[in-house]
Amino acid sequence: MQHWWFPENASSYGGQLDAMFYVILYITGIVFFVVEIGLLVFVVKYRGRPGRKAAYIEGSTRAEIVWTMIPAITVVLIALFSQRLWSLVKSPSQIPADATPIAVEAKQFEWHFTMPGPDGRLGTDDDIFRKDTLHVQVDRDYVVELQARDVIHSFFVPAFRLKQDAVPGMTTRAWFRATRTGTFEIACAELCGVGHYRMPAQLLVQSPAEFAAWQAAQGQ
Amino acid sequence: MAHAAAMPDAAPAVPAHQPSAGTLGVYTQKLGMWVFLTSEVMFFTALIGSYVILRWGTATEWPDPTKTLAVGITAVNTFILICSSVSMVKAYAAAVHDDQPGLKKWLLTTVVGGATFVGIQFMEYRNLLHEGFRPSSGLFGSTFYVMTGFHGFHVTCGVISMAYVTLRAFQGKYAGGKYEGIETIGLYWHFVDLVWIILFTIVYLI
Amino acid sequence: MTATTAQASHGHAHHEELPFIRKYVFSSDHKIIAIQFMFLSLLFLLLGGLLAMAVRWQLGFPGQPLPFGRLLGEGVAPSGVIAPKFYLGLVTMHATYMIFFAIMPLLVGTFANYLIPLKIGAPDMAFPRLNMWSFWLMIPAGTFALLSLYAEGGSPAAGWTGYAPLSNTPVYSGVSTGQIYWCLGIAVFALSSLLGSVNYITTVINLRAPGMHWFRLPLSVWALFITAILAVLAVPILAGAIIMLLFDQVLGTHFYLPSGGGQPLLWQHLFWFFGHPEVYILILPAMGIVSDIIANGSRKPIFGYHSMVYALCTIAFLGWVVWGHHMFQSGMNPTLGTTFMASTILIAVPTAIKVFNWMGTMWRGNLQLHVPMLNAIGFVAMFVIGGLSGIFMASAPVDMYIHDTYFIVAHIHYVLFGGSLFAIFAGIYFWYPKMFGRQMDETLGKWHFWLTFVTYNATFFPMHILGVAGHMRRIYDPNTYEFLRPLQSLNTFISVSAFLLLGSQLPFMWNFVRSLARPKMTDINPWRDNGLEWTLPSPPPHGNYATPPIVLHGPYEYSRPDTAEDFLPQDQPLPAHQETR
Amino acid sequence: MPAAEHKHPNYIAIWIYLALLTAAELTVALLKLLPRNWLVIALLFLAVWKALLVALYFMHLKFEPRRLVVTIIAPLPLAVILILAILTEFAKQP
Repeated sequence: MQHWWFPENASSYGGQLDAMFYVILYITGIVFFVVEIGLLVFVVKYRGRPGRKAAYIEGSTRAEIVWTMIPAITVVLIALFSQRLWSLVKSPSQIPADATPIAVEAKQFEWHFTMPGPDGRLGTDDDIFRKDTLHVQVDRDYVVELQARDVIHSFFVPAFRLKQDAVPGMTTRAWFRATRTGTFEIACAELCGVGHYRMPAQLLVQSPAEFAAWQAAQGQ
Repeated sequence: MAHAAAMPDAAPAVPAHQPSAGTLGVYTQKLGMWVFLTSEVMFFTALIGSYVILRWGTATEWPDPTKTLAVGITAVNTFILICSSVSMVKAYAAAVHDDQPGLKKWLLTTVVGGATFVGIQFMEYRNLLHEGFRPSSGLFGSTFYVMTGFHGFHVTCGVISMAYVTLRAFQGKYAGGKYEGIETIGLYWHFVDLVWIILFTIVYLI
Repeated sequence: MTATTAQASHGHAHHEELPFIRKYVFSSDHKIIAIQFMFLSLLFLLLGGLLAMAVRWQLGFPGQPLPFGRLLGEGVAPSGVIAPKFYLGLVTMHATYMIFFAIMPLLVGTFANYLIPLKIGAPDMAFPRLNMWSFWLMIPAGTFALLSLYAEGGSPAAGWTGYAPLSNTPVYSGVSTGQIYWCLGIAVFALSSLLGSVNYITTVINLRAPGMHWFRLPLSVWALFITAILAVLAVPILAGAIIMLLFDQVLGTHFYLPSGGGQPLLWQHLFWFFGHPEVYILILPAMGIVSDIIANGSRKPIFGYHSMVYALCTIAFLGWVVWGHHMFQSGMNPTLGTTFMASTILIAVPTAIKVFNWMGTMWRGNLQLHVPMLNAIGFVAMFVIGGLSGIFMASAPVDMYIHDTYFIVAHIHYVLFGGSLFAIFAGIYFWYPKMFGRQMDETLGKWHFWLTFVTYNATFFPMHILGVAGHMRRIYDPNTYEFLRPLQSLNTFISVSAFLLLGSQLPFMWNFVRSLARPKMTDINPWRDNGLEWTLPSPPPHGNYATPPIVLHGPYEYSRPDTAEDFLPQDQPLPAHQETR
Repeated sequence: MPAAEHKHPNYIAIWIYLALLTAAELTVALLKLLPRNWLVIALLFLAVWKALLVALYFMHLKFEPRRLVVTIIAPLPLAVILILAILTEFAKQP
């Protein structure tokens, strides 16, 4: 049963995104129960009986102002909080300046990862290329530079709550910081053709020691 | 046919050939045409908007249209279309004043003008294709053919409808000051002219 | 109330008997056209439903041969097992049929055509022959749509949203002619929908009966009028966009192809600029129909008529400036995303007004729980869920996780099935007596409603959970992913519920067909409704009103304290000549 | 019917007006009399001027009831919003 809900979070901002989800869930949950129970009560209480006449009520400005203002204030608050988080996860200015770049090229139906070597920069001789496997170090900022070779794909890491489309002809960016080690799955979330369903990749989050060992092993 | 007085007790005595008006103050055919034209505006927005975005929103190189396209002959064509718009309003004025010979004369002029425009555009396409400028010739070719092609399609539809209206005019269907049909088709005709004015500038000259 | 006789001695309705083909086939009578639209779109609804069953079979029982699957042919379903490419075709065509050929023609083609002239007291549409064309264009459009399903090289496999460059590059999708037919079908559909909408707008503006002021229009007419405005402005954008998509395939243009300098995101922008107003095209008429039925079923005036109208207008206006919320994760400019998030989330306000006003209408009413009313209440109950789940998506950061998962599949089905389709059922049960002069069976109707309501929720509610667990949409076999494997039992449950949901439509189909052969009813106003259409015989004659009715008050004068009956048709005078509204 | 319905402006004068504007456009464009940006602005200005003449006099919007004119103009901002929003979108790309 525990798998029937969010996968356990593993990124720095995932917790905040989940919290936002729960805030909206509670608010909408209250509205849901108010409306559904209200409907049920009305159906039982005011069900038609012969000889009875309904009350002739054309409306109530006061009631309508109440149920305009309450949702209005609520959604504006939701929008304000969302805006802060949205900027945190997607705004280019929020991408940590010292984040390590990773080049991701999506093609039908593979992920091509180019990770920097020990120098932390892409486009140098020590770049490490992997198909369908991405190695990162825990507690370190990474910026993913996404490109697509053929059609639109979407880089989806459920455990990080991260999703970003890769669009042919342009480079899109997304950043993350893993907060715990382990192996996570990367999925394609945008319909990309007949093999869309079989485009998984592995994301290995390693401790600094393990990661350094792995990186060193590549240089040989 | 339309009974659209707003008040139950205020139906004015409407003269025989005066169309009745609804909330917006125009008779039904004209209103329908205007509603249709707003949708045409949105259709050309999709085509022209894509052109604007692809040309100025992205950093791709764009060839100088005056070098590829025959601006001279198209300028003449533009003038022909404007002339046919003028003859269209003259036909409308003739219909209002029940000037039947004038109506027929001006309608015929309009049809000939429109057909000439389509003919010249057809020749232009033939030359361009012959020179190797095709819809597949980059974004310039793509946008050029789609915009002018759909405009030409609209003119062709206009010419066919105008020919039908002219036929009816010769049958005397617009006698007695019944100008509604003429005015309504005229609106479409002028709209097509208006679109061409914009297209000529942004496709051929800029 | 007086029934207008079919034979008019003078006035508008001097229509001589037309030959059968002009009366029932190439008819320009809005009522016949509406019924033609209804039959055609109900067929597409059934077909779309069957495709969904095949989709659910694959998800519920991956890799198992589909019952009767061998009939589909070895090319698409080897040994009866649905092939991945055919699966995508099923997904794409299910949505295409449902949205463009079932729900939209049911709401707009059927109810706008049927109700607008009758409810405003007009003899017919403003342009009856254009109206006929609007229906007959649906035949080539539908034919193209059907052809694309079994086209050579496979059915379109890029989803109903047809994102380029997958949709316009056969090398990437493996589909060629199917996608071209798809484009043609939608382009012709756009023309049909345009002709209809021009007609509806002109009719409402110019052909209202004397006394039918704007604020005496029933909310169904208001909603259909605003819908038509949305369609007139949005559908041409789709037409333009889809023509460019078509030319990318057949003429070698490069609008959406990055290889030639084009922009894949341009397609998404154009598509959703149409697509979001389209969402409201699919729900506003439902809201209008439900408003009329809830007022009738509650025997009460609609709560806050004016704010209901303003809410409709606000939703329609906001619908134009929110399209980007479909593209939050597309790589769009995040600042632009913020703007779209703000405008999107504001839509919750007018929507909330509508929901609470419906509840306000039921409050202290005298609820007649007949089948149309049950479906209307079902609409409110289900639409609320669809509306609330929309807030999750409107919040862009939360959307980052649930975007393109089953959460959005649940959302769209709560809005389109729980919303639009329940309203369509309500409308069909409600106006069937007017359309055919015969009442549908009430018991079968109740069975249909309750079975549908239960199986519908069993099918779509668990999809929220799939979405929260990260289950992507449009995947052929979720078991390729480790984290989705535990969800298989839930998927199987959903599939079984979906099959039962289809089965629950059998009472409706039987009821619909069987009732056509029931004896004619004599009561011309079985629901004791105030609408002008109920003053006419059932079915109303060609030309509707012998003389234009005079409208004396608004449409929701139910249970007035100063009248003996609990309703007062719009052409009946108010007691003591009071002027209202 | 209001008398304004059938008011006929001098159509020939507008025809000459349009012809002159077209000639002005061609001169400006072909002789490249202005720097590129100003050229574009001038040409657009002339095109809108001509389009307005057609709409106001040939389609007689000038003589129509104001509420019809407002209704027709109302959707135009949508077209502008669409184009501007997409332009901002792509503007950020290199």
